[in-house]
Amino acid sequence: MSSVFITQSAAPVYAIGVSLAAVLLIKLSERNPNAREFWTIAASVIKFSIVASMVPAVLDGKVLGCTLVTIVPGLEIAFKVDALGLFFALMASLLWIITSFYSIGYIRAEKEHAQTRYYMSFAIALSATMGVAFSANLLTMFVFYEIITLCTFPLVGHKETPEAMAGARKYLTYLLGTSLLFLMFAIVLTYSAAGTLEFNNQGILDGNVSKAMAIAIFVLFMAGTAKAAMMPFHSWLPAAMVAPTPVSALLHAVAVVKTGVFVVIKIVLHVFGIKLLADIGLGTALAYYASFTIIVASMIALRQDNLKARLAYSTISQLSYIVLGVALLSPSGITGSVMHMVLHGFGKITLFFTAGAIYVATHKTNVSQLDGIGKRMPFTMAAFTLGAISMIGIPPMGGFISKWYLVGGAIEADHLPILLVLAASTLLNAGYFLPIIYRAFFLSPPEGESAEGICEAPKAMVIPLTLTALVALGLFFFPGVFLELARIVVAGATGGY
Amino acid sequence: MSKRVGIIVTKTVARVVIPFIQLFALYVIVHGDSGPGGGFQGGVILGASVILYAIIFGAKAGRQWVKQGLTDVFSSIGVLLYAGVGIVAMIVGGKYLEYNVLPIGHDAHIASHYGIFFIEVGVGITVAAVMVTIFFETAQRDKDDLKDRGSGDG
Amino acid sequence: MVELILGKFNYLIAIALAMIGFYAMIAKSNLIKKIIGMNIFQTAVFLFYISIGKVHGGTAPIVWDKAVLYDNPLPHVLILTAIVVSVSTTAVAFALIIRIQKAFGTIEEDKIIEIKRNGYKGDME
Amino acid sequence: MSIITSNFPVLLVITPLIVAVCIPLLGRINKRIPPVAAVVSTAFTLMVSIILLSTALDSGPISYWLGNWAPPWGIEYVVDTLSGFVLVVVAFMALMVALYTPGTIRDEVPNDKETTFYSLYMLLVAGLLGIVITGDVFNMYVFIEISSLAGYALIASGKKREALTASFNYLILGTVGATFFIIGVGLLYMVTGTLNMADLASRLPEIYDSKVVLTAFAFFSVGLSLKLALFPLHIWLPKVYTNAPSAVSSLMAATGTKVAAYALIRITLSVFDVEFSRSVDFGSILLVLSCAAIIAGSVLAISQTNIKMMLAYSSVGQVGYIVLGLALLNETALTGSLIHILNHALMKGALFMVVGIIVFRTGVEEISGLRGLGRCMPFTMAAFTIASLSMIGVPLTVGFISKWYLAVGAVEAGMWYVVPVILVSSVLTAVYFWRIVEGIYFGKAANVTLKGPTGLLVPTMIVAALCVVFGVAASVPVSVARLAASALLGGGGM
Repeated sequence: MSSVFITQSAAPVYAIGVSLAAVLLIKLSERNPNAREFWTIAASVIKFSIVASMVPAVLDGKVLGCTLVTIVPGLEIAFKVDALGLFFALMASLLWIITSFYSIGYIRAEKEHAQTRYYMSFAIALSATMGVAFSANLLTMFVFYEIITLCTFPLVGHKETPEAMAGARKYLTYLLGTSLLFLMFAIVLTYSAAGTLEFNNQGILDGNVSKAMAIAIFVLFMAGTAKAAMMPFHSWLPAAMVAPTPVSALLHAVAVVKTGVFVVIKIVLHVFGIKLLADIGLGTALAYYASFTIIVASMIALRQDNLKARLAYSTISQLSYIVLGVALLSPSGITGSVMHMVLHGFGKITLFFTAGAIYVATHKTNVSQLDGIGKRMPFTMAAFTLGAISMIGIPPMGGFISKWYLVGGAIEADHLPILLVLAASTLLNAGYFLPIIYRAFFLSPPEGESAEGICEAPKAMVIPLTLTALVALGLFFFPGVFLELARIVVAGATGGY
Repeated sequence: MSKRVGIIVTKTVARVVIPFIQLFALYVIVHGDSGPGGGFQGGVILGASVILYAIIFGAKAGRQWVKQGLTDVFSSIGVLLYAGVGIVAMIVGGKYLEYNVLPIGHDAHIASHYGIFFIEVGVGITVAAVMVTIFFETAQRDKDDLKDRGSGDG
Repeated sequence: MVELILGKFNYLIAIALAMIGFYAMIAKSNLIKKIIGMNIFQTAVFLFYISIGKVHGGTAPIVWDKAVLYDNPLPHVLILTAIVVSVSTTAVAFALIIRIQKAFGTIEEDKIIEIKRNGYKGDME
Repeated sequence: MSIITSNFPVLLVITPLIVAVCIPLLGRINKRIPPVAAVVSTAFTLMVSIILLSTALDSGPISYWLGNWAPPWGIEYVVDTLSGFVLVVVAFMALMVALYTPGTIRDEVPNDKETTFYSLYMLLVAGLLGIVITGDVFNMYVFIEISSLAGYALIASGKKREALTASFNYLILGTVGATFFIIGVGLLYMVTGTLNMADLASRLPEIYDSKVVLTAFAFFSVGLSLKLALFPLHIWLPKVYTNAPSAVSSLMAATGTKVAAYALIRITLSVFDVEFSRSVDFGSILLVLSCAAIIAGSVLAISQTNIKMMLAYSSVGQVGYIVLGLALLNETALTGSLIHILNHALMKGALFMVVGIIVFRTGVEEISGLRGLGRCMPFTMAAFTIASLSMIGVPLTVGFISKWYLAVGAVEAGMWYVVPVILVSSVLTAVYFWRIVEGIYFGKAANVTLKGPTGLLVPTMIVAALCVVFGVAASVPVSVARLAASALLGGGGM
C-alpha cells in the first residue's frame, strides 16, 4: 500500500476559513448592504485564488494536508488536498463567485427579506463544501456534510411561508435523517473493521471485512448519502425547489448535490477501493442501480411543467451519471464521472440561473408559459440553449466530453446494457429540454403580451448566466486543468489495480 | 372531673417533670462516651421535654419559651461543634475526627475522651433543636408561618 | 419446614413487615398512610439488621468482666444512623403533606390527581 | 499547607456540609452572604477535586481514613480515577449552578426561604460528593439519603404546587430505592462482616455462589436503578425536573442521576466484579432496559409540549446511554458510558439552565411559546442550540464522543444491533430539538416582554462552551475515562 507523502500546508484551512471570516464581517456590516455584499464577493474571490494556488502543487503529484484538531487519537479533523478534492473545490469556488454576483442581482431585484442571514448561510455552505472537498477522513467529511445540511436549511426555507418551511423540513429530514442513521452507522462499522477513518487511494476496507460485511457497509453508505439524490432518497430535491433560485442553483449545481456525489466517489475510490468493489461485484450492482435512477428520473422530468421541478428531476438523473461512471470502476468511467461533476455543474447552474432570470423578469415559473420568450430575453434563452445542449451531451458543449468518457468506461468495463441506458437517457434529455427551446424561440407569445422589446433581468444576473454558459462551451475546447486532475485521480485509484 | 381539672393536672405535672427530663437528657448526653446512650438519645429526650411543654401549654407558649431563632441557631451550632472537633484534629496534624491527637489533657486517652464528649454534645444540641423544629413546623396550622425544613441530622 | 420457620423466623418477620409496608406505600391513597407504610418498611429493615447482629449466647456489648461473648454492636450503630435518616425522611414527608393539604385541600392521592386533571390553575401561594 | 492538602478528601465533603449549617447563621446577618458562601465553597470543592483527580492520576488512588481508623473498621474515603472524575464533574456543575442560582430563585422561591434554599443546596452538594468519594457502602447509603433529603426539600421549595406532589412521589420512590440499597448492604455485611468496599471486593469472590450475595446484588441493582431513573423505574423523574425550581432541576439533571450511575457502576464492577456481573447475566438485562430507555425516552420527549418535561424525558433516554456502556461490559463502551457522565452533565446542565433563563425572562414554558426568541435572546439561544446539537450527537460536540464510544464498543462486543438504537435515538433527538430550534430562529417573534437581567448567561455560556471544548479536545476526559474503565474491568477499580 503506497502511503503518499503529505506535504504540510495550511492552505486548505485558509480556503475553508476565508468564508467563515466573511460570515463574521457580513454580520457586522448588516446595516450596510454594499459593504455586506462586498465581503461576499471578496471572500469568494480570495477563496478561489487560494484553491487555484494549490493547483500547481497537486498537478506535480503532491498531496497537501494538515491536521486541524485531534479529538482523540483516531478521530481527527484533518484535511488533505488530493486531485479529486481539488477538482471539486476548484469548481465550487469558481461557481461561488459567479453565484454571488447572481445572488446580489436576484435578491435585490426581488427585495428579499433576511438578506444577511442569506449571505451568511451561503458563506458557511461554501466553507463546508471546501471542508468536504478537502477532508482527509470520514469524520471530517461527515462533519462538513452535516454543516452543509444545517446551514442550507435557512436557505431552502428562506421565504418562511408554510410551504417553504414544509419543503425545508422535508429537506432536513431526508438529509439529516439518512446521514445520522445510515452514514454514521457505516462510519462506525468502517472504523470497527478497519481501525481507521483515513482515506486512502487503495481503500481502507480491503482485506479487513467479510463479503457480507462489505455489502452491508456499502449499502449503508449509499443510503446515507442522500445528497446524491439516488432513488428512493431523491424526493427532498424537488421539495427543496421552494428556495430562491440562486439557492436552487447552489443546491443543484454546486454545494449540496455535488457534495453527495463527491462523497459517493470518495467512498467508492478511497474507502472501499476499486479492487474490493470489483472483487465482490458491488460496482456493477451500483452501476445498474444508478441506471435505474437515470431513466426513471428523466421520465418524471418529462412530465413536469414547473421549470425548476423539471430541472430538479433532470439533476437527479444527471447525478446518477456521475455515480454510474465511478461505479463502472474503469479508468474512463472514473474520468467521465469526475468530469461530469464539473460539466454538469456549469451546465445546470446556467439552466437554474436562466430560470431565475425568467422569474425575476416576467414572474413566470412554468414551461407552458414560456412561449415566445426567446425574443424578449435573447441572452437568457441563448444561455439556456447552450446549457441544455450541454446537458443532452451534444458537441460542441462540455457535456459531450463526459458522456464520451462514460461510454468509453462502459465499454472498458464490458457492460453493454449501460450503453443502452446512456442512449435512452440522452433521448429523454433531449425530450424534456428541446421543447422548451422550441417554445421559447419558435412559438408566438400568448395573447396580451407584447412580443417585441427586450425585457431582460438585471445585468448582475444576465452576465453570470452568460458567463457560465460560455464556460460550459469553453470546457469542450479547453478541458485542460480539469482533465489533468481527473487523470491524477484515475492514476491514484487504479494505481494498485 | 371536668376538662379543666385535667389541664391543671397535666400542667402541674409537666412543670415538675420537665426539669427532670431535661436533667436526664443532659445525663444521657454527657455519658455518651462511656455508657449506653449518647448525643442522639439525649438530644431526643431534651427535645421531647420541649415538645411535652408545647403539647400541654400550647404551641404558641412553646414557641415563646423556645424561640424559632434559638432552634435555628442551635441546630447549626451543634453541627459546627461536631465538625469543629474534626477540624481541630486536622489542624493539630491528625486526620479528620482523630480524637486522640486533640490538644486536651496529657495523653491520647483523655484527648479521645474529650473529643467524643464534644461530639456527643454537638449531636445532642442539634438533635434537640431539630426535634423541636420538626415539631413546631408540623404543628403550626398558620399558613404564613408554614415552613418546610429538610435538613435532617444524617 | 418447621425448622426453616424457626431457624429463619427473623427473616420471615422482616420480610412480612416489609411487604406490609411496601403494600401500604404503593397501594394506599392517603398520603399519611403511605408514610406509615414507609416507616413499617424501614423498620422491617432495621429489625433485620439488629437480628443479624445477635450472637448466640452473647450479651449486650458493654465491656464487663463476666461476659465472654458479646453481640455484634455494629449493626446497632448502623441502624441508629438509619433511624435518624428515617426520622428525617418522615419529617420531610410530613412537611410536604402539610403543604400538599394547604395547596390541594386534600391528602388523598386520587383526589389530588383529579384536581390536577381538572386544571385548577394557580400557584399555591 | 500540608495539613490542608493531606486532608483534602474529607475537606471536599465537610466544606459544603459546614457551609450548609453556617448559611442559616450567616443569612441572619446579611441575606447577601449565602449566595457568596455557596459560590466560594463550591469553587473550593472544585479546586480540591481537580487536585485530587490529578494526584490520583499521578500517584495512584488516594485513601483517607476518617479518625485515622484503619479500614475495614474505619470509614475510608477513596479517590481513584473513577471517583476523581465524577467528583470533578459534580463539583464543576455545583459551582456553575451556584453561580446561576441567585438570579433565578428570586422568582421561583419565596423570599424568606432563600437562605434555607442555599443551605439545602450545599447539603445536596455535600451528599453528592460524599456518595462519590466514600469507600464504605454504609456511608454511601448515608450520603445517598443526605442528598435525597436535601433534594426533596429543594424540589418542594418552589412556588408551584405540582412540585409538592412531585417531591412526595420522589420521596416515596427514593426511599424505596435507598432502603433496597441498605438491605443489600445488610445482606453483604451478614455474609462478609465488612462494609468497606475494597475489603468486600476481596472477600466476596470466595462466596459468589451464595444465594445471599446474589440477593444483595439484586437489591443493589434495583435500588440504585430507582435512584438512577432507569426505565421503567423513571416515573418520578419527569415531574420532578419539570416542577422544581430551575436551579434545582439544573443541578439534579446534571449530577443527581450521574452520581446514582456512579454508585451503580461502583457497586457492580468494583465491589462485585466484572466476572460476577457477567455470570449473573447482568449485562443482558441492562442491555434490554437501556435500549428501551433510550428509545422510550426519546419518543416520550417528542410527545411533550412543555419544554422542561421534554428535557426530563430526554434525560430518561440519556440515562439509558450511561447504563448501555455498563451493559456492554467492554472497555470502549464503558469509556463511553463514563465519558457520558461528564458529557450529559454539561449538555443537560446547559439546557436546563437555558430553560431556566427563558422561564425567568419570559415566563414561557410551552414549546410553542418559544417562537422567534432567537432574535431577542441571541446568546441564550446560541447556548441552547449548541447544547441541542450536542444532544443529537453532532461531531465536534461532546454528545458525539460518548455516542461514538458506545457505538464502537457495541460493535466490538459483537452487538452491532445496538448501533441502530443509538442512531435512531439520535434522529428522534434531532426531531424534538429541531422543532424548537427552528421555531426559535424562524418563527415570527411572539409577543413576549423580556424582563430581568442577563447575568444568568455567564455560567450558562460557560457550560455550553464546554460542550464544544470537550467535544473538540476530547482527549483529556477520554483518557481519564479510559483509565477508569480499564481499572474497573481489570479486576477491581479500588
